[in-house]
Amino acid sequence: MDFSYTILILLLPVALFFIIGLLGSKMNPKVSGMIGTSGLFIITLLSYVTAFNYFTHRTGEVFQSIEVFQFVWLPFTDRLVIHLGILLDPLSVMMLVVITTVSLMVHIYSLGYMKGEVGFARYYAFLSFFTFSMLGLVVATNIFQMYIFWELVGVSSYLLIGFYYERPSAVAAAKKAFIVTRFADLGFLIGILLLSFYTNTFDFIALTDLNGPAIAQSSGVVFLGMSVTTWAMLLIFMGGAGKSAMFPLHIWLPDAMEGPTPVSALIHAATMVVAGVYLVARLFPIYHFSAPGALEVIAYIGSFTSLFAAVIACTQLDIKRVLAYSTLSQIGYMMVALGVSGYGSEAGLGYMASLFHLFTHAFFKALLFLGAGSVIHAVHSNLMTEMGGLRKHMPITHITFLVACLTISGIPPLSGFFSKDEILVAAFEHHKLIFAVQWIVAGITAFYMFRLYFTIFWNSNPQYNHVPHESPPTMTIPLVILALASVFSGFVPFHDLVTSDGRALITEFHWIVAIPSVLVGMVGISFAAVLYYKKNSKPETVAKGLKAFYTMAYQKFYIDEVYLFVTHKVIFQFISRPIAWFDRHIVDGAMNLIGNTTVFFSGSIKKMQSGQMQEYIWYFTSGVLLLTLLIFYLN
Amino acid sequence: MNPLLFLLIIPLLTIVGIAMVNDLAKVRWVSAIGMSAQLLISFVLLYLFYQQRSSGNTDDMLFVSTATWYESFNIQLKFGVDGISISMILLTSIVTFSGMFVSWQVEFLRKEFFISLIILAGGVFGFFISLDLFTMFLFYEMAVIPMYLLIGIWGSGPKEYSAMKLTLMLMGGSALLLVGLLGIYFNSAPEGGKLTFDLTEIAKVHIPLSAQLFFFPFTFIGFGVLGALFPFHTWSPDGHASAPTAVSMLHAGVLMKLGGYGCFRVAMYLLPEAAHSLAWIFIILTTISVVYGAFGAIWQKDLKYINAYSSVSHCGLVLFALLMMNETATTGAILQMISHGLMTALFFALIGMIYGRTHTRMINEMGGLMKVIPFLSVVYVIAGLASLGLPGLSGFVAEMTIFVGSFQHTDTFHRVATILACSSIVITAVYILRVVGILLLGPIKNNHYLELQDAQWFEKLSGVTLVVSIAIIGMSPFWLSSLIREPLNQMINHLTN
Amino acid sequence: MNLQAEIPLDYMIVLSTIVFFVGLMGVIIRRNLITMLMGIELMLNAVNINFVAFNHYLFPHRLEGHFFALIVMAIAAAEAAIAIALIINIYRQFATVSVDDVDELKY
Amino acid sequence: MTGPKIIFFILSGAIVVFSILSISSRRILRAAIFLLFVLVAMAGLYYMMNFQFLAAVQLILYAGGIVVLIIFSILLTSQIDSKLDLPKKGHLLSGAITAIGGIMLSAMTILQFTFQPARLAPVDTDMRSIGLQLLDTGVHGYALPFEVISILLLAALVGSIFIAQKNKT
Repeated sequence: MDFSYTILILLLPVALFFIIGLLGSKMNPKVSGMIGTSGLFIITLLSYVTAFNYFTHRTGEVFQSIEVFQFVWLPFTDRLVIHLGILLDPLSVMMLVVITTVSLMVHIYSLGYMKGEVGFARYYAFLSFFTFSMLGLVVATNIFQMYIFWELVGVSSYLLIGFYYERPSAVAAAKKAFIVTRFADLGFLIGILLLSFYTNTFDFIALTDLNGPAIAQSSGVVFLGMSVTTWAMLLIFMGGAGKSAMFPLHIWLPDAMEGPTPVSALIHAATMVVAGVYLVARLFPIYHFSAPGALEVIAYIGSFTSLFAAVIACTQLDIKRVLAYSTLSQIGYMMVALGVSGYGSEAGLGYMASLFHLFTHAFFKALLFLGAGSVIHAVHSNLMTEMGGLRKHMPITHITFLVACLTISGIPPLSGFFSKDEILVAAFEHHKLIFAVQWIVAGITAFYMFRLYFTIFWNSNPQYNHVPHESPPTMTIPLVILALASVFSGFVPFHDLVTSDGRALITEFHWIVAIPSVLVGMVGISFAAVLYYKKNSKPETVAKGLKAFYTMAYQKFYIDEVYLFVTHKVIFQFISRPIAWFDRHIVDGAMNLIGNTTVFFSGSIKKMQSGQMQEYIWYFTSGVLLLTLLIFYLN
Repeated sequence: MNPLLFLLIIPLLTIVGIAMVNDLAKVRWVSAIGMSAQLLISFVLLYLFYQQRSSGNTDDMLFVSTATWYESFNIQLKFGVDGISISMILLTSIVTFSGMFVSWQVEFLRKEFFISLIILAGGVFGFFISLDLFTMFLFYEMAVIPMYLLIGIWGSGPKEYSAMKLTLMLMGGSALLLVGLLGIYFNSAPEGGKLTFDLTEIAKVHIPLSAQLFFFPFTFIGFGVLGALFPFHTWSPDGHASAPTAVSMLHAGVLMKLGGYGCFRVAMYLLPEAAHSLAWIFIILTTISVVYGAFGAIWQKDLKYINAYSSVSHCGLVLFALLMMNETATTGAILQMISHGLMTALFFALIGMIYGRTHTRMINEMGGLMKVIPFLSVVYVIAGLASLGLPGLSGFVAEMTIFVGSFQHTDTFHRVATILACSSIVITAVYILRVVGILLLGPIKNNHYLELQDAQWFEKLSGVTLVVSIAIIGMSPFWLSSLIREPLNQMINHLTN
Repeated sequence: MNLQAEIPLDYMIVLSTIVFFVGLMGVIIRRNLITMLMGIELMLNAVNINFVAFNHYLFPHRLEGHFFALIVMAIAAAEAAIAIALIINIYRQFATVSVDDVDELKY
Repeated sequence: MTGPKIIFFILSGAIVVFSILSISSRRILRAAIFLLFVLVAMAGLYYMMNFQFLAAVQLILYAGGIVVLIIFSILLTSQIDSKLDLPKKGHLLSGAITAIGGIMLSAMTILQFTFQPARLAPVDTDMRSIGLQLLDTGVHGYALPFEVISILLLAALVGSIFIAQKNKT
């Protein structure tokens, strides 16, 4: 099967970026939007074709990894060479489909949402750039190519969060997002350096080869009680945790909601933030065979993040922030699934479940964000306290939002049920405590999602400045498409397609897990219904009852403040400022001291050069006399 | 005729041309034509170089020509280039070319300004093509001296102080350097015979270890001062802050590279054993440079100071990589020199243009420039992204090559140093984004800024030249990397054996 | 008149030495340009005494010292003329002839 | 004590005393007059040594020309009744030490050395032989120095006029 056309999937978006970016200011904004959207439509078609061809042409039982092409980009040493190329395997093909689909929806949606904004062309250029970077990331043939696109994704995220660059809060959020992920990428980079040094390759196929240098000939070097491979994998996970906003590197994601809402849907819900999951999945064999310790860490961090974020989500008032924390929580699920997974056939259930959840989550989370965008578009506010009773004004948004909420709550037979259920099964088989946590989180998820849903669409009807109206079709069509995807994507035979070792795996339905998880979801929903269906004082009562805890959660457990303290107080005030002072006064002072000493001494010697002839005459004559005395009388 | 000589003849002709032209408006055209010719010659040189190589010429140095200059001390005018020098020449001509256009609007003593600028550039070209230590030193001084006039006369702020400081510190450095060079000279024939300044000849003899150990610090620090080695870097913030735009560009973009180039070509290449045994001291110093410069940049308020400290950090990385003494890291160091040369020149050019409009360099007083001068702001963002190592721009290529290269050492000392140096990429991101955030984004702080004009054609030309160069290196680094790597194999062998 | 018998050459030369150093001291201690000029005249004259005395005592068959003294006088005249022109000019510029007050070009 | 000796001591005494007075007097006009006395006494000394022409030139040129010039310039630049500043103590001391030390050193050197007086017959020093030698271009002729010095004088005069003239354009 010839896949050489896949190069267009990478070349088209970058071409779009340059066309719209360079010529955008000269053309009609609508034209640039249409160019971007239609270009992306072609890309989406191409990825579907690729996916279809790939999944229908398996050789034997196992899906092979295909390196469509690769060329040398930059050689480092004889063996360490950065290639650029395209790698097709079930994982990357699945990601291609997810990214292009969501991206296309967002492109179409933005035609309506961003209409009339200043910098419309710039917006589409950035979107193309992001799509390019994200696609390049998932088809990377080697870890360094991935790092390259990883950074590009970070920058495009920075550009898009800071799209409203005249808003100081947007600028600050963009900066925070970039710097936090950059810090994480430092770990990623060092991890890459370590891993590549001991394995002498960047290539994914060589790295994940079960007989390859990373797994079979794993280095025995031990550093601080852990093998070097474990260190490397932990550091690489740090990079993943940064992008996927795992605790404690999660602080940038809620702030990133300053960007335009479609951007949040695309980048900060469906695609970029799952890059960390993708990274771990990509290197999963190494984690599993050479660094099981790191995998444990991933499971715990994922589990903790999902609980932590879910609790915070219950208290937030900004609807986009609620969704952001919900994203954190869901990515936590994915990480947990990877962390508890084994390798090969049935043991690899967690791996499959994680990616399955990634797949379904992309659709329903994008749907939630786009729905929220639609609401914000109508109400011109992000705060749920200023909303209510919108079901009458915006029927399509209402229905699709409800579908998404049901999906994320794990109500059968929507897609979220299947993927979440498999994660819970994997956790149940591996570690009971983690299972328990995830089970509770499922309940909390249902609660806060329906809290959001009821407050927006039911509850009391506040005074609107102007009557909210349904969004234009460019916005509602993507909503409907995504709603359909959320409903039906659960029936995709995922276990046949994307598995840890490329072989199909047989999943059984575990009633013992499924029933309690549905039940806890129901409980969460009904709890939310009681509190938020009509306006009443019960929420305040509950909040008062849990006063300290509520405040802590509302303040996001003060993690931001800790970071602010570390960066502003410690790094800026106690490192940077003294260094600046030290440099100006000590180092430069030393140099000036040398100069000043010279000036001082020359100043005192200068007096001899008085400019008065008589003194010179005197020096001259007494010198002559002294010389005479010395030469003729004293030798 | 040796094509290298054109690199010296063209600046000379340009100077004569400028001196003869009386109309001040034509002066800049004459210099622009001269520097364009220089740029062209550099590319022709690159072409000829490839041609020679493909026709099977495997000499270390190409286009070698020798003329005895002073018989009794065996001083020669010896020119020749290899891949490294060619790439440095390309860098120099690109930066000079755009520097010329940045100074398009210099009004005060325009003729003299351009003449000094071209003398400076000529000195740099001469330095890079020289193979004789004495000639090298001569051209080095020729490049440093006009700097004093350029800063002292056309500078801003406390220009006399800065010019004096810069010149004195560099002169102090070159005093050390002279001691080192003479030390090498007088040990260049340990078994008797004729003493020589010839670089390639000296490389063949084995200088006694005691002499190496004694003279290596002199030579290394001598060049290191120019390469902003901690703690001899303090001329850089003051000097850059006072210098006129084009001079900052040339100085940070090219002249500081003389330091790194000299450290490698002279200090380490000629004194390899001393380089090995003393490397640890300088690795510590350069690691400090890298981190310290980056932290120092965070707290600055003046755009030029920020950039000067960032230069300290980046140039520290150059020396750091050189001291790793393996092929990859050294390739990275040269790449970093070129990359930093281009992007810092771009930075200074932009700062100059912004200063020319807002008449302040304090970031706190500016804001929201993206809205009023979008071209300059976008280019500034690109330069910033290059500086913080965005893939696709040159900084990434250089930094990654350095890090991978320096990671090839397995001992803890090198590892720790490397990881510390790596951490600078985060700090760089912090200060770059801080500046971008305050300066370009956000609301407009001063209503006068609403009337600012965006870039004029010559500013666009100079900015685009640099951006395109940065992007070309960043997107297809292979050719440059292989060009640099080509002579390194032999040189690194010489260093390690 | 036979001076050589009466007065030894040493007397003459010691006399000229005394006059020379007195003139030198005048140049050193005085701050007035004119007095300094007078000190210089004294020194020139002391030299003249030497020329003449050596001519008379040691080389009476030639007149070299004599002519040299003549030339010195001519130069002294020229020097005095120029010095006084300068002094007058300085006085016009600075309204003083004291060297302490004329330090425009100092440092 | 013979006549010439007495005259010599009188003359040399006058020279020393008046020269010291001329540099130590605080009235500048007086200093000039003392200088005049020194110069006149010196002319006497030349006369004693049989150089009548030189003595005459000394009188005419120095006493008649330079001193007058100096007096004119004094009158142009100074108040008649103003006194010169007292020299600074440091200057006075250092000057005196140098002068006395110099005199002692030189005198010591001179007195240790014994001169060998010439036994040759002296030449005539009348106007005629002087004039002939001045214009002679032969071995002992001084035509060249004479011309050079006259050019120098001319140049000095032109120069001093140029320097001292009032309005330079």
